Amino acid sequence: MELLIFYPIAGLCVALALGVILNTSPVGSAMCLIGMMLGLAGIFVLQQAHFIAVLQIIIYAGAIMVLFMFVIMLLNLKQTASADWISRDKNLFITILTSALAVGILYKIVDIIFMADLDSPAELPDTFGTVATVGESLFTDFVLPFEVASLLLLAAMIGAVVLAKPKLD
Amino acid sequence: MFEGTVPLAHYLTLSAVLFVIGIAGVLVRRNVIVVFMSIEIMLNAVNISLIAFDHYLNLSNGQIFSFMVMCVAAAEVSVGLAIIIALHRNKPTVNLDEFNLLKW
Amino acid sequence: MEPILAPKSIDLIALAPVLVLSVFAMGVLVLDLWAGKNKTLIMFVSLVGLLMTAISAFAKNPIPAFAFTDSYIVDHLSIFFTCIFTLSSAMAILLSSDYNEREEIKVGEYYALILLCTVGMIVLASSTDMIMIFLGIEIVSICLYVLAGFKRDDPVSNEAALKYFLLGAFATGFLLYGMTLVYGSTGSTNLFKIAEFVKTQGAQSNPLLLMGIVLLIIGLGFKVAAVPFHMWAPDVYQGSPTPVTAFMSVGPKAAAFAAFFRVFAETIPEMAPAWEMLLCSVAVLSMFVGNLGAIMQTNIKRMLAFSSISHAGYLLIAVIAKSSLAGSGLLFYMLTYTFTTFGAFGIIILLGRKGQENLEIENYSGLAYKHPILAISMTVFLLSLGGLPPFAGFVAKFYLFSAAMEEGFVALVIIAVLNSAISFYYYLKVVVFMYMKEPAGEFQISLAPMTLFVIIIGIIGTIDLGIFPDSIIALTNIP
Amino acid sequence: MFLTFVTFLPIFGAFFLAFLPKENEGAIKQTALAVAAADFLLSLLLWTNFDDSSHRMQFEYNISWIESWGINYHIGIDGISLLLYVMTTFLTMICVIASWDVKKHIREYMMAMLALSTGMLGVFISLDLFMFYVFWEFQLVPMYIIVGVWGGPRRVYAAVKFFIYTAVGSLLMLVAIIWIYFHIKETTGVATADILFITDHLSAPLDIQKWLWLAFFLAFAIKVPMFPFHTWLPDAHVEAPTAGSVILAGVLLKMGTYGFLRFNLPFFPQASYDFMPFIAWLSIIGIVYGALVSMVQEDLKKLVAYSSVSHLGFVMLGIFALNEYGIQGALIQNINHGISTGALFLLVGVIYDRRHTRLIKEFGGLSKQMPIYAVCFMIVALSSIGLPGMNGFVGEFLVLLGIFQVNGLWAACATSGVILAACYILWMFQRVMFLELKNPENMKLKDMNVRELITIVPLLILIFWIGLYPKPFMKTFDASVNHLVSRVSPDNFRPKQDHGAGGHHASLITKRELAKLNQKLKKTSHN
Amino acid sequence: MLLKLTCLVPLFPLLGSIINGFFGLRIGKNAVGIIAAGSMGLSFLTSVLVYLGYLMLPEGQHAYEQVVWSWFGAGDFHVDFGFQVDPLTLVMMFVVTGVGFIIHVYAIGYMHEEYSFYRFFAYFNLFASAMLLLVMGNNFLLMFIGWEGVGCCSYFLIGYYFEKKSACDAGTKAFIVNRVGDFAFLLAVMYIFNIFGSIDFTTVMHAAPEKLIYAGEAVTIITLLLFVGATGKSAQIPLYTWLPDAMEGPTPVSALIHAATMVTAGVYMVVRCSALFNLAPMTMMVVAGIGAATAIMAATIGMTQFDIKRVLAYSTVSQIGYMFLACGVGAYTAAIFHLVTHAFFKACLFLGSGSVIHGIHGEQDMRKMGGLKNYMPVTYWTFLVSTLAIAGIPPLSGFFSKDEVLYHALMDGNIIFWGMGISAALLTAFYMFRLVFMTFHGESRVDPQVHPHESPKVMTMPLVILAGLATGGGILGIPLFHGWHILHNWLEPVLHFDLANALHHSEHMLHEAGRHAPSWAHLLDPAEHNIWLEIFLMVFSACVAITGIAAAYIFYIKRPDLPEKFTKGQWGFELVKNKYGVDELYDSTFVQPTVEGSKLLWKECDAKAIDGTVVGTAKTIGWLSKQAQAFQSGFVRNYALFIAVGFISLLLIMF
Repeated sequence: MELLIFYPIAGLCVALALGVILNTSPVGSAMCLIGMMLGLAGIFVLQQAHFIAVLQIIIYAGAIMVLFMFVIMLLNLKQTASADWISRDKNLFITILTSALAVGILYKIVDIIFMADLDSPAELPDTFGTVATVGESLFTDFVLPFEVASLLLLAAMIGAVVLAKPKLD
Repeated sequence: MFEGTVPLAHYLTLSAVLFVIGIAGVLVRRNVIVVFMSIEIMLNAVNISLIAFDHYLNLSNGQIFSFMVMCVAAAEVSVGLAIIIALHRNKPTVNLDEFNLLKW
Repeated sequence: MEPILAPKSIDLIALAPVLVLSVFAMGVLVLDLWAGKNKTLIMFVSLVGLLMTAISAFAKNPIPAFAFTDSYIVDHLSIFFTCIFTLSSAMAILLSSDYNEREEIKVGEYYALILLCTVGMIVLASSTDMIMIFLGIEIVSICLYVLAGFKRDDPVSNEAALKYFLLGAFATGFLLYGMTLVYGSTGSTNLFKIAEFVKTQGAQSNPLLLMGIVLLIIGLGFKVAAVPFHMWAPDVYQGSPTPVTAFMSVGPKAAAFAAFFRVFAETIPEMAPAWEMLLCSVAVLSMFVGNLGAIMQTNIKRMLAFSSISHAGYLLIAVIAKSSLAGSGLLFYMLTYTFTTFGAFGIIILLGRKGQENLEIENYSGLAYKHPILAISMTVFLLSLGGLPPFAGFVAKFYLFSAAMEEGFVALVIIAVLNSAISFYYYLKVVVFMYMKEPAGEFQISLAPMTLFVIIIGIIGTIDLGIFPDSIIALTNIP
Repeated sequence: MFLTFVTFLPIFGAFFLAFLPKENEGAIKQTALAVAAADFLLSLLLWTNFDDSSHRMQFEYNISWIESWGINYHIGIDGISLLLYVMTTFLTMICVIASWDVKKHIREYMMAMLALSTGMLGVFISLDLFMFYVFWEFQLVPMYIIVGVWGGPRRVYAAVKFFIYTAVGSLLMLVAIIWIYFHIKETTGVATADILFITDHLSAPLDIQKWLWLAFFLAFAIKVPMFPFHTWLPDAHVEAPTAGSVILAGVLLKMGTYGFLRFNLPFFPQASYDFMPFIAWLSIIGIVYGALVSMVQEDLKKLVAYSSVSHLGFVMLGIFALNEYGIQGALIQNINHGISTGALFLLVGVIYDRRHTRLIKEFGGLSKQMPIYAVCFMIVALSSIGLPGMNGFVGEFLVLLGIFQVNGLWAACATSGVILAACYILWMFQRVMFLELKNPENMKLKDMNVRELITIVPLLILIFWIGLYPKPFMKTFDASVNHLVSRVSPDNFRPKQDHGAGGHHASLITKRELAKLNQKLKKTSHN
Repeated sequence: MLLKLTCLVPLFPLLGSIINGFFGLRIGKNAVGIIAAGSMGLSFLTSVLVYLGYLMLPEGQHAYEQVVWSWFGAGDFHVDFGFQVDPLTLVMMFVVTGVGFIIHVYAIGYMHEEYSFYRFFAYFNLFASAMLLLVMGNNFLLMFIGWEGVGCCSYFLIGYYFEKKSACDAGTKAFIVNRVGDFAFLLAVMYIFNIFGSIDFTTVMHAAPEKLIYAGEAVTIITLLLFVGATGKSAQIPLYTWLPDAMEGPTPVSALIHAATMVTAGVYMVVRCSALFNLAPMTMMVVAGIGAATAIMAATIGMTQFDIKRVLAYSTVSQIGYMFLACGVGAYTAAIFHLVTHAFFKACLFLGSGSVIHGIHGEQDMRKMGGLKNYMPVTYWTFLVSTLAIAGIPPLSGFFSKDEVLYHALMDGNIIFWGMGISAALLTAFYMFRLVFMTFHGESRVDPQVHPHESPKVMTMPLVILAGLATGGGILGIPLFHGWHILHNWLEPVLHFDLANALHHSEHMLHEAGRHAPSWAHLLDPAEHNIWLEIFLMVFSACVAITGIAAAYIFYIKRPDLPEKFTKGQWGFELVKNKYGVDELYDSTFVQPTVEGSKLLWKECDAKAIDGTVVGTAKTIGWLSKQAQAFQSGFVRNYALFIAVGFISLLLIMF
């Protein structure tokens, strides 16, 4: 069952990811990215990380991608797409080389992954991945990161405001 | 026929594939937004590994981690997009190759 | 539904510096609403905050103390680093106050961001959990992305921010991936647990762990601008507002080195055979590329950027040597580096004015005859960076090289000293222009008091640490 | 404490100068001169209180400096450093006078000069490796500034070359110093960089000794400079202002030879022994090569610079004769070279000031126009070629005598330098001083003025004093050299029965052995 | 008591030199002259007193040493600034101070027109002082001070007319050629110290028989080196070339330095070290051979020169050759004897030539002289007397000294040496009379605008005195009656050498080394003094001299056209006239290659190879820097690419 679900979703995700980087239009890329993120949420569910799956959808697909779309619209990027890589022939060679490099890296990583002898997974309790479990450890063992993350968001907020404000006083 | 679980290695492989696609995106694209999206792909790819390891080890650290990653991603996106907007104000383009004042 | 238990170990005393500084950061933010155009008050509040942070760093006693389920540590390293961070941030703020006035950056958030960034550095230096380290790095990075682009109307500053941001995020991906793999192969994000796992399970040859280490080197190497992950540094240093450049070449770098040292030297020294080679090559490359790159530069900020790349190379030696002596050396080096770098940037700021920053080395022609004291100060800073006695840089290098030598890295030390020799060339180039060329134009220097103050601190620190380093060396000694 | 005072007096003088108004040049010069002269007189006081009969360090002062590392502020003087110390203060004084007419930035010039003096003095008194290194590198800066700011047209090139070339060498020495520091810590349990302690306790295996030796060698050989590390010297000398050249030749180069005596020999006696032929040949090449190249120079200063290479070759040869004659000769030759070459540079400076050229072909017949100058020049030139009765001879002869004890062939090769010295100096002298006064520019030249005479006359007196009665100078280092020689004697590290065996020993002939060998030779001659 | 005055002997001229040098311009020419000559006179008088003091030494003591101060030393090496007075020194002292004084007086007249009169006398006095140091020093190094000192003064004096290029060149050449000899001398001194542990003459000469093996390698090398030193100073083959050029100096200089004193220093040194030379038969052969060869070669060149002073210069070289011939055959007394008489007559000849040159306003070419005997009678007669002396006409001094040399060459040497010597004697008589005839006899070829005149008294008086000495000097060593040889008896203590004892020691040392000593018994046979042979030789050489004179008479008085006829187109003559091309040979084999080679060394080796490496390293670094810059392209994707490449490289390193 897991197999049946995993491989199609995995394939889809990879395809969508490729779609992101191969699409000429930024809006198309964004769409593909949303799709990929939703697919990943499925994979998280498959791994019983329900909480994270939900967050994935809410934060990523919901918030972050909306922000992307917003900016794309704001900047009205359609016109500039033609200047992108596909229209430039002279960079084709470099692109191929880069792709070769990427494939090389991939090959190496996968090679290493399969080098590791991984035991079969542990027996999972039912509570694995639930909001309660994750929340508990988030507010006990990982309370500090949780708090620090708030500082991070604060900093990001200030920064975004400072930079994006149309006019500084 | 489709019994059994997906081995960890396959999750990791998926993660790796997406990660490398992200890298490739950064390397070949010139549109700032798309490059940025590629980076998001990379972060997402890592999340797969994190969850897979959690699943495999029966721990929750990975989930916390991925939660933090999402936080960070959100923060980065907000700042990053703000930068892009600020940039666009001075130079209405998103082609990375045109940001080439600083070199050598 | 059972209630969530209170966290097992919440030790706010240990966390005091972070708390104090966060409060001040937010306070500054709020204060800014009423402060109006003049940011002097905000600056002073920030300075007070930093001072109190430095004091509160010593609140925890005895050390080492662990808090938050061993994810936070107060030890010698973290306290000393906290002091360095507060010092560097204070100096950055001092530099900024005049600079911002000149460049008409009248934004109170600027100070808040520096303070928040400092918080991130403290977190980074004190964390013993990879999640915390990750967050610390991200706080620092995000603040810096913004700070780098703070001159919003300046395309160069914009570009610097964009480049830094894109590459930083890219590198974050690697760092994250590395942490993930380390976590996956050791079963914990906590450094102590990882250390224990490595020690007891003998995971030295676990390929995932090894790849994780490689990725960690990339992530952290990016933050310290080590070759080949250094490419952002010259551009960003050049493009950023000068005080920010000074700031980011000291504080965040120190923080990243703290993390580097914690992760590599303290957590997985057993795996040294695996990562030693990598770090050695990165260190050697950094030294060479940094120094070679600096030689041809005509822009002084860019030159100092390359120089900081080479310094990253020297500092990596401390990580490679991984003894406690090396840790002490790292501390001492960072401290001297703080003084000298801020001093040098202080002079660079002083020489510029609105619309004409005078960043080309040619602009320094004949400085010695118009402003001999400034020229002498600059000479002292540059020579100290080069590692010439009797300035602090020499003692620091001696310290580091000694540590490496004690561990038997003779070849590395030889390469490092040869690189020092190369580095003299470009440091001297500035001296040549200052002393041995005729003035090209007029210097219109307004001796801004805060900047001068920083320069004076820099001079005192550089010379005092060079001639009477004993007290500080005693402080740096990691027990 | 007194020694500390004397050493740091100049740099405090420099600080003081910084507060004098720039415009008041007279006061600046007088203050500088007063400081330099006071320092010289005080250093003479050191000399008079120096006990010749002891090889020990005197005026020692030892307090902790960097306690955590066991590094001390340890200073002291023994016979080997005393004269160099006094010569440094002496030449500084001379140089201040010689720089009286510097036009540009006189205050900064004097400050650099005084700072340089402290740096050099520090090198000679440091008894802690760390401290030694600090001074060793520190004095580069003022010298660099002096050459770079007040030098000739290619001053920047020369200054940078000087700085970096010397820095490269000394940095490797730093590596060796650190190594020794840890080695001592490991073997004796004492963390210290004290030179005396290290001298007594350093015992590195031979192969490591050799590496360390080479590291020190490089630093000092560049400084000396030995062939083939000499190419910075002509550039630096040519471009440096007169006083800079004098100091450079008179003191800075001596730091190299001093280093050999203070470190290479006592630290690594065995390596020194093994490297003896290597050094000897390098020195001999230096002597001959320096002389030959000097002969065809067109620039007066360059000629003198190359002659320095030749002269310093003698010094090095003497040091590595590893016997009393050689080392004493080398030490006195050190002083001689400082005096003679210093005087030569001063004299070249005199005509450079008047004509702003140093090309030999621009001159000719000067002795008609400037008779006093010609006489001074003649005396100095003859001293430089080692005419007996003048200072150069005493040193050269002892050096040659020393090396003759070791190997007659080396001595013969080195002695040929005596001939070549006469060639280049006399030929130069002839072209500058003799022949017809043709160049109209030279016809209005004025003879030396009183100030110039004041700078040169003390050196002339020393030339004859050392030449005729060097005892007061030589007895200062007698005891120290004896001690040093006994330390590097091969008996210390080679078992006695080893003597005479092994190919290496064939080249090391003591006097007693020579008598035996004489007989052996005799046998063969009758076959 | 009187011996305590020893140190004053060289001091007076030194003081004179210093006074003249510093104040010469102010005190006027007369005072300068008086001080200069006076200091020499005082020095001479002191020498006399020292001599008296020496005579008062107790029986059996032959030398007096006076250490003035300890010069320098290191370890067990030690050298004093000390003087010694022994018979040999006394002879030399008298020659130097006596002849020196006379020439000083002469020079007052000769140099009177010179502007830098004072300079001349400062150098001149300094020279005398150095020469005295040379002969009075009690050790090798002190001798070396004098040795170099005289060379140095000679350099100054040759280059006295420093505006003339030829004079400067000649001076430099003299100095450098001398230095070549000094080089060997120094090595010899070092070798001596190596063996004896001392360089004092007394110690070394006394210990020589015990420490050195007869004909051993060490002593051979030492003596050869010493001899090379001597050839430099005494202008022998192969280092004689500087002396003829040295005639660029004023004539009194030539007389004092390049005839009477300095050039004989080599002979003095060999005699001084006779104890060493006696042990080295091979060196002795070399010394004699070189001496004889030089004598004959210089004589041949002398026959072909037209410059009056050059002829005399070659004559000097030739005569010193005689002295070395004498040394080489062990006849040290004869060498010294000839040295002394040569000092007299050659000084007289030079001064005479100076008088001639003075009289015809600086002309030196003999082809532009002739018939001068009427204009300058005193000069002529004194010159003639000295010429007869040098030619070996009895009973003038030269006759006795030269015959003694020839006699010993035959008796102690071999017939070849004698043959060479006697041929040289023939040539001497010929070219000296050629000189006299061309200068004083025959038609006057003087430039009609010049009116030859006799020199003033101050110049002619010295001529007369010297001519007198040249005439009567032979009395020092009339050989016919054994035991009457004053000089021989006088020098006996210095030259006494017990060959038997030396051989005994050598045998002993060889024995200890386990070697058989060769048979040296034949060496111990005493050579008998064959008075009839000597008388025969005397008569024979007198005849030879007369033959030479007669030939000269025929060639230059009777048939002045003959020389032209004989020499025209003869390549041999051209060769000799060009001094056998030795100067050119040296120039092309030593001087040019050295200069050219040095230029090459400088331009190619130093500037390109060595400095090129240094600068090249710097340039390479600069080039690398440029390359490194190229990577910094400013494109974000390139930077990212670097990270990716770094990633894969690290992975590849790791795995």
